[in-house]
Amino acid sequence: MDRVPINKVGDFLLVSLQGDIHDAVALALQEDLGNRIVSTRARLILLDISALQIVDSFIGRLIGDIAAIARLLDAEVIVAGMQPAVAITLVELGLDLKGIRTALSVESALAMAGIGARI
Amino acid sequence: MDRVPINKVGDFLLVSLQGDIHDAVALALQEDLGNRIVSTRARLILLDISALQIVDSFIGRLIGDIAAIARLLDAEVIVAGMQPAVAITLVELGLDLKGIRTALSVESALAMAGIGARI
Amino acid sequence: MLASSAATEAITVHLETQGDVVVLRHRVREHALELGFSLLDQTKIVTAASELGRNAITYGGGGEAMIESLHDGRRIGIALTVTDHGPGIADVEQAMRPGFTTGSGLGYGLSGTKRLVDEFEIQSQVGVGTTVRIARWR
Amino acid sequence: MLASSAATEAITVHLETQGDVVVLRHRVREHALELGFSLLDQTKIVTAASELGRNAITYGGGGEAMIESLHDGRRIGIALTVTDHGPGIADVEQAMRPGFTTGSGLGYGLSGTKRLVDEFEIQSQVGVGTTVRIARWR
Ligand SMILES: Nc1ncnc2c1ncn2[C@@H]1O[C@H](COP(=O)(O)OP(=O)(O)O)[C@@H](O)[C@H]1O
Ligand SMILES: Nc1ncnc2c1ncn2[C@@H]1O[C@H](COP(=O)(O)OP(=O)(O)O)[C@@H](O)[C@H]1O
Repeated sequence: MDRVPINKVGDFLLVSLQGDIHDAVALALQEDLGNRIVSTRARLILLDISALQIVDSFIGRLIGDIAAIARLLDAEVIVAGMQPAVAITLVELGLDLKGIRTALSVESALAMAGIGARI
Repeated sequence: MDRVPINKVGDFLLVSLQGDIHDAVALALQEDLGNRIVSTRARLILLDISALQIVDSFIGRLIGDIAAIARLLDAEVIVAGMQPAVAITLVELGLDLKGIRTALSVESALAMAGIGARI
Repeated sequence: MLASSAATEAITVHLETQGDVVVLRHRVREHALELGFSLLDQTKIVTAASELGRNAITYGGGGEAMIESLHDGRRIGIALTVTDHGPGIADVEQAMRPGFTTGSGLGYGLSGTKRLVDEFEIQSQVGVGTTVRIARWR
Repeated sequence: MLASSAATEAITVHLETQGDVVVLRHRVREHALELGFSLLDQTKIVTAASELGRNAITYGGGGEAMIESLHDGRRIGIALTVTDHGPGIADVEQAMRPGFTTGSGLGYGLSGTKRLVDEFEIQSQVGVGTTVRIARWR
């Protein structure tokens, strides 16, 4: 089974969602991420979704669940790089990822988090 | 088909809703605005509705969708210039644009965003 | 029947395209203005007209609207009747519920319109069409 | 029946595993691209396909999808029909309600898909299966 890699960069975790994420991959990602948040004490997770051409309700739910898990472990998720067509479609679908921080790109997420200099 | 113009002023986008916005115009506006947010990296969109004599549930939904799309792209919408009669009617209709920032005018929106001086 | 009585001067607006809703809004506003309605009342009536006109086109496949002045001896009012020959509404009570939509709307059109006016009457028959009549007194 | 007419060139995708949803998404995107749909329209159509394909597998135990080009003289469109022979849906109206799910989803698949397309038709019979047909015009 494929696993989504989780990279520690500076003092945050970078997760890049790509291609096709099946149920099992999604579950494994949640588990891995939970463990990595605890083991690295990272407070910030950048979820780079710039490579996703669509976000359906399954992926929408995964993003929401990841954010909720992170919050329970005292970390925050910033979703970075959503394509405009994806944003429009997601809103029309009825999902708006309310309460989740977003950034145009990984770089602007870093600037937002005030940690650009620290990497 | 008409398109609603989106103007970059300083580092924000100014969109002025006027007259009669059909379905196709509304859809095109969402698309254009999504693209412009990404291409200009604007963080603030001023939606000037001072020219609207009414806001029905169709336009109410458009405003809500625009705000949600902007948020997914890390920008914020301030709805400026709503006429008092429109505000009262909107609430009676059952819509209250919850979670969307409003300002009495474009100028006060700029002051609110603390960017009056930068234009 | 609505409580409103004796109508004079009816204006009819055909509803086929979204542009016709614009015409309807203008006609209703003119009429309300002439009848001496306040700006707030005009805004409410025009908003209600916009909701009903749009529904007739979106769901009813087009129809027509009739704008009337009302005088019942004591009061002056405006009435709007929007009719279509579309599919009708199977469950009117459900359609009236705030937030209920079968389309991509917000589902506040009918319930909201009812709140904006003094009188609201809806008649709908599946396969025959829908008529909504609203009135507001000055 | 949907309003859409005269279809040509149908492509069929079998749906059994989650990987088949990936194939479906690719086929639908290719087709939409060929038909000249904008990036935004492609995104909406592929998202809708993903929702229906996933439902057919998750709830319907697998099935198949047919992608068609539509031409009605004036307009070009794309249609997708997703069929399964699963348990069917007892209360379709309930299943269509935003937020309703019997699984672990968000319950926005069907209602959201409907909002993403121009035409949406669902037929389901308990013990027989479910067919959803959607179309979007350019
Ligand atoms: N003229 C009509 N003909 C058929 N159905 C209608 C008509 N007007 C309203 N409806 C039905 O009632 C529902 C609720 O209407 P409404 O409250 O105006 O909300 P919305 O327009 O946002 O869907 C519509 O989604 C539609 O199913
Ligand atoms: N093909 C299908 N066969 C049987 N039931 C289905 C099918 N598609 C959807 N459903 C039912 O409808 C419900 C709502 O579906 P949907 O709106 O896609 O949300 P979700 O997939 O998040 O549950 C599902 O939970 C399921 O009970």
